[in-house]
Amino acid sequence: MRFKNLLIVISTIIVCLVTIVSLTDIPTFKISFEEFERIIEETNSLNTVTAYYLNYRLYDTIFEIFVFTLSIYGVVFFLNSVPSIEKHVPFNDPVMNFYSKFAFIISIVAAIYIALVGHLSPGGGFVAGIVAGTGMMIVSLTKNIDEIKDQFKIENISSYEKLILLSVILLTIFPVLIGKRSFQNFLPLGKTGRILSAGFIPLFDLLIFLKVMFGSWSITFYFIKHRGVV
Amino acid sequence: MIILICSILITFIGFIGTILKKNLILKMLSVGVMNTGVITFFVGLSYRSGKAAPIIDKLLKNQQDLADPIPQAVIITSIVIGFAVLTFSLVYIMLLTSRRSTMDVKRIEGETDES
Amino acid sequence: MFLEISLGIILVVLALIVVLQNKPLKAIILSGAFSASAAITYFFIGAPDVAMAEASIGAVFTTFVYIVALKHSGKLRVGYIDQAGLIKRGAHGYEGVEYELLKLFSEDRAMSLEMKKIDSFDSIEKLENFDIICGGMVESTFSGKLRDFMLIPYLETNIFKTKKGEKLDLVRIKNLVLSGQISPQDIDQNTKEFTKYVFLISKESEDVGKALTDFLQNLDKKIFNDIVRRNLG
Amino acid sequence: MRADPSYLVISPFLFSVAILVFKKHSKLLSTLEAMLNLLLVSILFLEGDYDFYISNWVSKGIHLLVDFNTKVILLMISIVFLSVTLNSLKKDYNHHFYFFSSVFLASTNASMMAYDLFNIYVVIELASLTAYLLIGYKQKTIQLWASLKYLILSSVALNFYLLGIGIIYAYNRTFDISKIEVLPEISIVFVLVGLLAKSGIFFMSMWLPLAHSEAETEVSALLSGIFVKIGAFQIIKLLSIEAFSTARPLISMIAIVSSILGTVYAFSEKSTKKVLAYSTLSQMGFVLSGTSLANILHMFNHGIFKSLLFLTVGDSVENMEKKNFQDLKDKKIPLLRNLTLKIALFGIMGVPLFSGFVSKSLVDHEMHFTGKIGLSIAAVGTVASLWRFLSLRTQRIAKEKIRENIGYLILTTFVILVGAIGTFKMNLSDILKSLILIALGVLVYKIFKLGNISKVFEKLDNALFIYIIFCVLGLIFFTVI
Repeated sequence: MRFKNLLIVISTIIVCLVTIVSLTDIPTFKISFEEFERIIEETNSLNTVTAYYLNYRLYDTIFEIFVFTLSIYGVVFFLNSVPSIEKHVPFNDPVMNFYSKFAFIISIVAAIYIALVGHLSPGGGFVAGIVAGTGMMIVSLTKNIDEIKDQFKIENISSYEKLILLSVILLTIFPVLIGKRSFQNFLPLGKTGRILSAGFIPLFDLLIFLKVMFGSWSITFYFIKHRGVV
Repeated sequence: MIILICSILITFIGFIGTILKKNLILKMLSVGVMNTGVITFFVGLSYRSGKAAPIIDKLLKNQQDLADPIPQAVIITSIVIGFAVLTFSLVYIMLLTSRRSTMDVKRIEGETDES
Repeated sequence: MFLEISLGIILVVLALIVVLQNKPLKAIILSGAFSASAAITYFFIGAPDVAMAEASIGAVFTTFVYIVALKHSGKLRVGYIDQAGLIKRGAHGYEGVEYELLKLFSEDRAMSLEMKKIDSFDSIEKLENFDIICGGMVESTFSGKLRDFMLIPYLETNIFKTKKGEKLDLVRIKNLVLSGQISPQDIDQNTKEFTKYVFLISKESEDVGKALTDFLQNLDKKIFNDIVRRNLG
Repeated sequence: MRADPSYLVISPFLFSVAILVFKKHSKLLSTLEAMLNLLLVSILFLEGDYDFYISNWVSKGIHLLVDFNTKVILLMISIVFLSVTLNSLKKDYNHHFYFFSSVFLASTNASMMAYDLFNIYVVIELASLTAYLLIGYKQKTIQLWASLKYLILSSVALNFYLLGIGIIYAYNRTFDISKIEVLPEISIVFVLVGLLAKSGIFFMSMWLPLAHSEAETEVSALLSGIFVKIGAFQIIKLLSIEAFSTARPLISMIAIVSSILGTVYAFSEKSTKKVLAYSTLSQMGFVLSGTSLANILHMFNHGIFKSLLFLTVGDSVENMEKKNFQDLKDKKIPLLRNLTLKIALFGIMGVPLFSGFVSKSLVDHEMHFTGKIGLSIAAVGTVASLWRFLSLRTQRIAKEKIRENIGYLILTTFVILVGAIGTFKMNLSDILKSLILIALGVLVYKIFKLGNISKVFEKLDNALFIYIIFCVLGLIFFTVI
């Protein structure tokens, strides 16, 4: 047993060292500013990371959305077979109640902002969704399970999610109908630097934001329902 | 370059943890460490092209030394995927531990193989 | 350059600490800290997008999900024999030295206790149903007899003989005297025998046993003495 | 301008949403989806190859490639998926199953077309996620464990893969496979760890026996027929390009060892479905022993007959308490099912006139001398380990419904069709050789008995340990060459 562990550690260290040594001759690529200018010309997205994420490599992002959807679906599917806990004791403190609501509102506002300016500054739909999810998480620490269910309309979430998923797929093939290629940015690019520019990038950011927000809400809800608050 | 070396170290520290840990939660945490190492590697790659964030300021005409956006764009995808898979795996771990009343891999493996 | 080196070293050290950590709860919190520092690193090396994603997911949401998953992650199945002072269900829930020790242990390991009362040691139908059996088990009665259990001593005690020839340990005698079932004169003061109270750990839960031994060794003497004093006087 | 074949991905995605919306009609929708997929793939055959970038971003976009190899595998996927779906109609699967399986179809279709290293990672992750869900579908404890074990192994392997493609990116500044020029050895090793863990090779995919044998019948068929092909096809795709060609002998070596060890384990195994699972390990060795069209053909054939085997055997074992072979032998199985089972067995054993014979002989032609010997041993082992299935007895049922057996029949058609067409083009020496190998196999089956072999490689920690051992061995291999 000792011997095996030793062997594991030694062989890992060997591979690690070889990797580090082989990294020493990595060439450095300098990217000229013209290349960035071309990206802006093609996508009108000042954040070039978003330009890759939602324009050039949108195909990958669609799969990513499905990975996220499927994982949430799996969480709900498997947790439903676990009996929900009988007694759910929220933190009942008036100060915390107030501030959690406050935090929730702030998180939603921040999330919408982050989602909408994803093509201009760091951020984007995914981060925004998780921020909104965190807000809901804080609120749900202070509430009963039924209250959470009513307030966040958990039973409707799955239908919203289907709608979002459907619109994401349809958006990717819609360009075919108007004579362009699938996954192509078919909306007008607009004026650089505006929120309503860069074609469908803000639209996708918004859809991903909603998707992730609902997803993280349902994760939080089902985890708390079947496992209790921390 | 230093970031790249550190990221490789983190990746393999995580890998050793994944093998040697017996507790399922600790195992998943080690996988997470490994994943963070890989993410750091990609970020380090993009840092080699330049030191500024690849977000263009429309007022500045000729920005130099911008980081490479491609590794950053793809690794965001991988962060999301890692999170999704992790959440899902925790549900499995919860179900397994409630049925086998242990988190020890060896014990779960032994009992499951016998039955 | 200096910034890179310091950030990189912090990350590597934190990764090592997370991986070397053996307690799940601590490891989760440390891994949250690791993610947060990774996010800070990304922010400083020109990747604010990745930093935001890592901070919101790795540092906040993942930690929450882990902690909820960890809660009651494992059950510790305890079979106990009522024994006031050591373990007993009182008006306000369980009390006693053994119970408090087990509770501390289970909190440390993020497990929940599943208590089940048994009448006597011989009446256990299936030994596999329990991880731990407790309630004034004495080392000398069991040593050498049991193959399926391992014994973990935690407290020293004495055994006295009664006039009827029964061998009883200190706590039992105290309980019997207090309830008036035997009088102090019945006890033979001379036949004193040193032994220890033990937890019986089923062989199948060997890992629990190891963890418990570990836990008892590392337990603060002050806390332990306090528990004993409160319950046994 | 022709339309992109990305509709092969979009249409299952659309159907998956439709299944979620119209839960009651999920069986109908899934059947429609499978048929439409078959139709779309057949249309692909009428046209030329596709080599394009998603929405024409040539330098920055994602490269997809549909050549003849891809079309063959896509056809296999659509056939297997259709028959598995048809077979599932008689059982009580609900909409969850069909949702998972249609996302699975989309991701497998995408993975075959992908020609971009990062895109391969994403689609493999999606396919794996559906695989975890499908393996744990009935929520039995052992299924959950099989699935979780696979999840951990696969996450670690894919992290290695990501590291590998990161290094490749560092040297080439692209993820596009067709533009790769410089390849450091370490990146090849890391990429191969990730892909071999998905491709059902002995030592690297030790999650496979437990997952395949404990999953539901249809799921086993999907996993063995389609899922293990994802990784294998990416490996063949990569090895075909010039930069990766140094790794060919390494993969070929591992593949031959896998094909032999798989049969040894299958021969000693008592549990019915595990025999088939180990046999998959060995057959994937045949598939990965080279990179020619013969290997692609064997991949096609293996997908067809292995899913047929899993369907027929799985349906027979499904309601039994003990899943050992002896218990199955005491039971009688319906005529049509037994007949198709036997045809599938002839296929996998390489009997002339059946499909396995054609591809096995063609693979054999491509091999060098030691490879020929190794694959012959594996072929003998295949016959020896599976011969016992031929002894299953038939139960006569007055009227067997074709509708219930349609899944088997579709697959059987392809086993016979490929076999019959191919056999007439083979030499007499091939036929003789395969007959000799079969005779030897029967002899081995009659003479030798093997006790249980230790399953030490299947333990989670050991399976993880093998990854790093493979890395070290791979590095040694590259320094020696």
